[in-house]
Amino acid sequence: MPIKEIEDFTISYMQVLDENGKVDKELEPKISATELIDMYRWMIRAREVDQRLINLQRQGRIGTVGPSTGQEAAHVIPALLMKDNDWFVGAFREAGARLVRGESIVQALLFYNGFEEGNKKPENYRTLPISIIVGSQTLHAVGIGYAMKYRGDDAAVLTFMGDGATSEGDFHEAMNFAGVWQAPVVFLCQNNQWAISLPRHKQTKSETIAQKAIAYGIPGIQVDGNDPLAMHVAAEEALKRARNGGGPTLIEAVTYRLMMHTTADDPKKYRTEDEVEGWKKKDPIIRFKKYLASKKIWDAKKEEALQTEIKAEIDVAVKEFEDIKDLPPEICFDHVFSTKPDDIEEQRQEFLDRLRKETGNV
Amino acid sequence: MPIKEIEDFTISYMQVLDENGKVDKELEPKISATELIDMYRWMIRAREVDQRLINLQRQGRIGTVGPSTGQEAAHVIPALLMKDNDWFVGAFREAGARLVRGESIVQALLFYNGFEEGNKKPENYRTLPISIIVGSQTLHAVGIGYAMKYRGDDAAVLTFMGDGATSEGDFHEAMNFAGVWQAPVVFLCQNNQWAISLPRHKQTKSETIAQKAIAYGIPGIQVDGNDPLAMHVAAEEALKRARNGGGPTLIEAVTYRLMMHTTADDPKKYRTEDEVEGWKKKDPIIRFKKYLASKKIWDAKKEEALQTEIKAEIDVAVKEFEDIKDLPPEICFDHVFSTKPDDIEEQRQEFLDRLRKETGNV
Amino acid sequence: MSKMNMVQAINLAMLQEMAKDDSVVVLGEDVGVDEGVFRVTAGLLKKYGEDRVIDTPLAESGIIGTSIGMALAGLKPVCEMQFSGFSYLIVHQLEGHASRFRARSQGDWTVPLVVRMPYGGGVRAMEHHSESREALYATITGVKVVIPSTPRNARALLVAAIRDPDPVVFMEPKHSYRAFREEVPDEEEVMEIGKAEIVHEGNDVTIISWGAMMRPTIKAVDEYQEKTGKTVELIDLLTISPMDSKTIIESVQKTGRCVIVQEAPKTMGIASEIIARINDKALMYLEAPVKRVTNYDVITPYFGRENYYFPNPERIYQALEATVDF
Amino acid sequence: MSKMNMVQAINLAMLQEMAKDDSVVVLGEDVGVDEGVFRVTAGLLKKYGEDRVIDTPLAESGIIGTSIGMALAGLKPVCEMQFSGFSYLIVHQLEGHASRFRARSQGDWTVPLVVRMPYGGGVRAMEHHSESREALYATITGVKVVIPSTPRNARALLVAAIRDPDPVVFMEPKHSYRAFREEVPDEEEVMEIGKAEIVHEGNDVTIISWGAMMRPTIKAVDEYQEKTGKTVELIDLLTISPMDSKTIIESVQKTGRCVIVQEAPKTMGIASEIIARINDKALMYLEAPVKRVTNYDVITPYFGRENYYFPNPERIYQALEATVDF
Ligand SMILES: Cc1ncc(C[n+]2csc(CCOP(=O)(O)OP(=O)(O)O)c2C)c(N)n1
Ligand SMILES: Cc1ncc(C[n+]2csc(CCOP(=O)(O)OP(=O)(O)O)c2C)c(N)n1
Ligand SMILES: [Mg+2]
Ligand SMILES: [Mg+2]
Repeated sequence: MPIKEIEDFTISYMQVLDENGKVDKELEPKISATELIDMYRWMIRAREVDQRLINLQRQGRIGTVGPSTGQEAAHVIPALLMKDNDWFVGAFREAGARLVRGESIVQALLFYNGFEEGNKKPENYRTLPISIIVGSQTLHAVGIGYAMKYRGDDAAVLTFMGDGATSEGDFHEAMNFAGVWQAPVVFLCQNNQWAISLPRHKQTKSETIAQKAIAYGIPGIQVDGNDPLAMHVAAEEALKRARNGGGPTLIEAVTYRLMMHTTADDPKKYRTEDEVEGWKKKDPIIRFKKYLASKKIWDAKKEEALQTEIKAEIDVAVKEFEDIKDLPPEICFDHVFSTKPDDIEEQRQEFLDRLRKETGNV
Repeated sequence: MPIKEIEDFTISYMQVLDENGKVDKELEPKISATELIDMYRWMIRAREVDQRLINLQRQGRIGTVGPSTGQEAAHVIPALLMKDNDWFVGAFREAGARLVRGESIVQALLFYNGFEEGNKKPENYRTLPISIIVGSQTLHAVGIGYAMKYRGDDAAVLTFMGDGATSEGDFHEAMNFAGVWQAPVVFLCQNNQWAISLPRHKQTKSETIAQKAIAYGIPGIQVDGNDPLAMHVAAEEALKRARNGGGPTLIEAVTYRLMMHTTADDPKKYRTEDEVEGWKKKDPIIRFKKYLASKKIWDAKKEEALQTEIKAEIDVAVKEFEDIKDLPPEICFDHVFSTKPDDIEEQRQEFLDRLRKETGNV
Repeated sequence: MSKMNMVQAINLAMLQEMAKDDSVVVLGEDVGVDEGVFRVTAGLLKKYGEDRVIDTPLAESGIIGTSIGMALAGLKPVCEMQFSGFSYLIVHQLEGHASRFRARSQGDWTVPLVVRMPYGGGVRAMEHHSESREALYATITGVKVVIPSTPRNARALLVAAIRDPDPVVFMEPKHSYRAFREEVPDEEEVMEIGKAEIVHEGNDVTIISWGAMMRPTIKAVDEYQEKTGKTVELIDLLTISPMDSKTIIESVQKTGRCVIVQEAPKTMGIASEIIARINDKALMYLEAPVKRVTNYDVITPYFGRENYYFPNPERIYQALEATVDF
Repeated sequence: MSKMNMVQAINLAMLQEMAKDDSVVVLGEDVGVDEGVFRVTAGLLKKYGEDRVIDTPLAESGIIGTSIGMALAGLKPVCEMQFSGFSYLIVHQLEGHASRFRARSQGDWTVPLVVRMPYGGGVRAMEHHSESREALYATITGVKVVIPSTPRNARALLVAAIRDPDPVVFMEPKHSYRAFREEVPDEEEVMEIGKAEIVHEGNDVTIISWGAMMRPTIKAVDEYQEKTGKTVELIDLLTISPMDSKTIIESVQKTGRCVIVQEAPKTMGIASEIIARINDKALMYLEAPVKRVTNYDVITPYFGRENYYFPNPERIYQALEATVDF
């Protein structure tokens, strides 16, 4: 059809540290040794907590868990770049980032054991609880972004979603509102190739997730999500843009879910071991360790010390969690509304009377 | 950010007949004189019915109406290109296209007077009733498209939506499903610059609606929606693509809502007369009449005859509508389910008894 | 003090609350320049500017979802669904988030928002512009559902809703928007959410209604009292959820008879819940079955037929008669 | 005839209906290769291929909206919501379209689809994986809501739902998915939608339940009958909407007493509607208030506490006792 081209868009891909830990000198961000090591520590912490959660679940000591092993660069690094007053509006596959943003391991354990106590607001951080309804949280992020702008608060909002989430109407509405409002929101899509059993190419016909930004007139970029340095560069730029009134950004972090969707899932039903093995070679932690070693700021001794320290920290948390006794059953009646209507108070009394009777604890 | 460009997209704009009725010879489609006149007739018919509906509403003879005056090229022309077995899945601003697809003027009058009778399926056409929930019908179109593919039926599905509708989650999900399924659906967006009082630029930050197609990996094109020839070319290509297994297309028809949103709306509250006047100059009917005249296949005499004929046809329909007496009140009980549960039958009896009493008609 | 209709009264509530508290923002489709399709938001944009009166893109889930975000961040969004018929797009955000943030975080996060929506019949508009589905919202624990019936209580309840720390669905009977005028005090007036109002006391039968149905109910009650000399206790429910059982129960314990008038279909309506509560606590006082006067269990008719289906004064009168004479 | 659990029985219904009628297609998230997160769609993809067993993108409104389109075009889509907790995203399509196409076109267009969704507690999963909100769907006129309680009736009702010319919301009590096995005939078996089942007759009190609550109810009833020598008439509601008033009313007229056991919160539940119907037609037969054993009016607790909240055999037993001894 011979007609006039009126618009032209390009989508870019960024990788700084390749799969062998080799860095592109031109793109390499200037990060201090302390900060680099900090990045590494938080990624290890995320990995170790993840593994422990799975173990505990396997032992029946907690409920269903959704691990994020393999995706640490994609969520931990952006979280580390947040300022204290920035907002974290996560989905459910960023446990490591949540630790960065003030949540404790004990909270995580409570959450995965079915207690709302795991969702209490971390002190001094603007971290929202885990959001399970896929895509729905992105709208909250945009509303918060609007409020920040309205209040003259220079906070940015970092919100996470998966590749699957991009199919939901709420993601679309959030991107669109964010574009119109120029809300200070960074949309960070962890494209881990799968939404439970649905492979990325069946999720959407678009070649990239990043190009979805074009629909909303906002910048979008595809990043090697297993590359901590690329994630650093991309997230920093997007967060800065948000804080400086430049509006929203969509970052597609190309990564991989190395583990099962949740501990209730059996990935063997839908994907090959080969595929998983291929991605294991791109593990962000291995890659980053090589980079640190090449910079001579990391070695086996440091590694061992770190592992020991973190394992001990997790042990303490697990013990603390398992020692918790005061999780009163009746607390649900207290948080339906700000004040308790008569009927709910009546039900609460009935509930307590009954429990006293049932436990013989009259 | 110095990085690798991995994708490149362009969006094109098509106009064949300019605002003065001058045709671009290179792009001009080969259409027979009979067909050209037919296009004109249907556009005039649409316009006249629209105007009459408004008059009747103003006289209190029917309820709220949403006119489509000024948008005839955008919806009537694509409808004319449909094959008999194609599906029409409209929104609410394509009254003219509905006439093309088998609905009668009497039906339209019944609909706007608050009677479900207006929605009965036209014989021999696959035309769905008006859909009021903005954007929601696009998903039906995709499901129908899937069914056609599944059945090996070579029908295409033409679905309409406004610029406002593109903000709804359902539009997004429909485009995405259509892309993944390669469903034979033409998404025809009548971008008439306004969604009630919201101007296009506040609806979305994207420069065009057409570029939203990029998010779903499907072709998108922007067309002068007041140009019947461009609409002809674009719709024909898209419908063919759909029928030939080429999957969905998004066509943005750039047009303008010359009238109020509905007869309940006062557009003076939100837009200037100047803007409206500017667009009146681009009226698709005036433009097309010039084109036909330049081809020597239309003149004032023919115009007068056509006007007289159509007005008479509408007069007959209005009379027929106003003579209708048998619209039984109790019919709503008959169509809740395929068979009537006892309780609903009981309520129906009670209803009839009451009406008999209330009307003294025992 | 001036006489105003419900549209003006609701508008007054927003005008005044916005003046008082700059965390109150208004958002929705056509609420700004157009001042709302019913003009309920008249003057707000002019007075408070684009930052506080936001014409949003056409996306209901977007409106409620961003409102939830604003509320989490300390604002008090008052958002509008253009018609309740389009509000079913927000159910997942209400059920999944607005209602749950408090419980989910044991009180650390709260969502003080108001969703205003016109509901019900009487405006001769197209499909989806006339149904009454307050019951659907009442099935969602953790959101309050308020339905005013007059200009004055609409104003006072909306003020309460805006100040409420919990999410409130505020359903406005559009049939009553301009149907009549009432004195509304200029100075602030707040009514408590969660309380029904005894409009007038009576001894022979209790009648309960809400929203647009209050008008035909009052008409029927007046006529019934006049004709029979009996006295009717008339209750305006005002808050649908959480429901004020106490007022209902005490009244029915006194009168022993009850009629409920509801615009919505019969099945799964608020009337059913009222009856269940009477069953729990006043069954043994009942001298007749509770009588429901409702719409029928049909798909909301297009406006050409709707008047046949709504409860009308005649049906209500007959229900009073049947219940008292049972 | 073989013993199977509910997952297998539901699977059997789909397998057989798909074999019989090539207009039946299955779609949803993870229903194909993964065979459903609960394996309810096991074997379907292998047997019927990608065209008939469709792994959709992650979008619930997309699933129901395209299913409506398929149904309009003559297919019989059986779509799945992975959990009922995510099904509130489809309310607008159910309320606005699936339920209305028939009435809107006076019977010319119909939407014969089934939406399957696991609901209710008992699987120790995260938020939104354990609530019971059948009442919300029951507020929508024009959709049928079916809740089976055993493998056998699940199979027979799903067959009926697939063949039904109207939209059916088919809610599967996930707590009962693998809880027990039952003989299910190999050959076709169909139960009528819209009919409650008298599981066993009795004279002293009627007890009504549905879905996962049938199990604790049966346990309590058995114990109660054994201990007291009284007989209990046990009704399994099976169809929530449209409700089988007749079976309920006749039973209550006979026993004069009634207990209802509901997994959902107390307010605005199906139990309230049952009570309203008893009020209409059997009030004067009641010798005691109808007693509801329900969850409480709280936000569905996370699984760590949920067991405290569900009705259990003890509470049901006590309700029987209190009602009979009233
Ligand atoms: C609205 C909604 N639908 C379905 C689910 C069930 N579910 C949980 S996670 C998931 C897949 C999510 O995929 P993706 O967005 O790619 O995130 P990932 O799990 O890969 O991190 C699904 C279907 C849900 N939680 N919410
Ligand atoms: C879901 C939904 N929300 C709101 C409305 C009310 N409404 C009817 S038309 C309309 C504007 C539609 O704009 P657009 O899609 O551009 O179509 P146009 O009216 O311009 O043809 C609105 C807000 C509706 N019908 N459906
Ligand atoms: Mg994923
Ligand atoms: Mg428009």
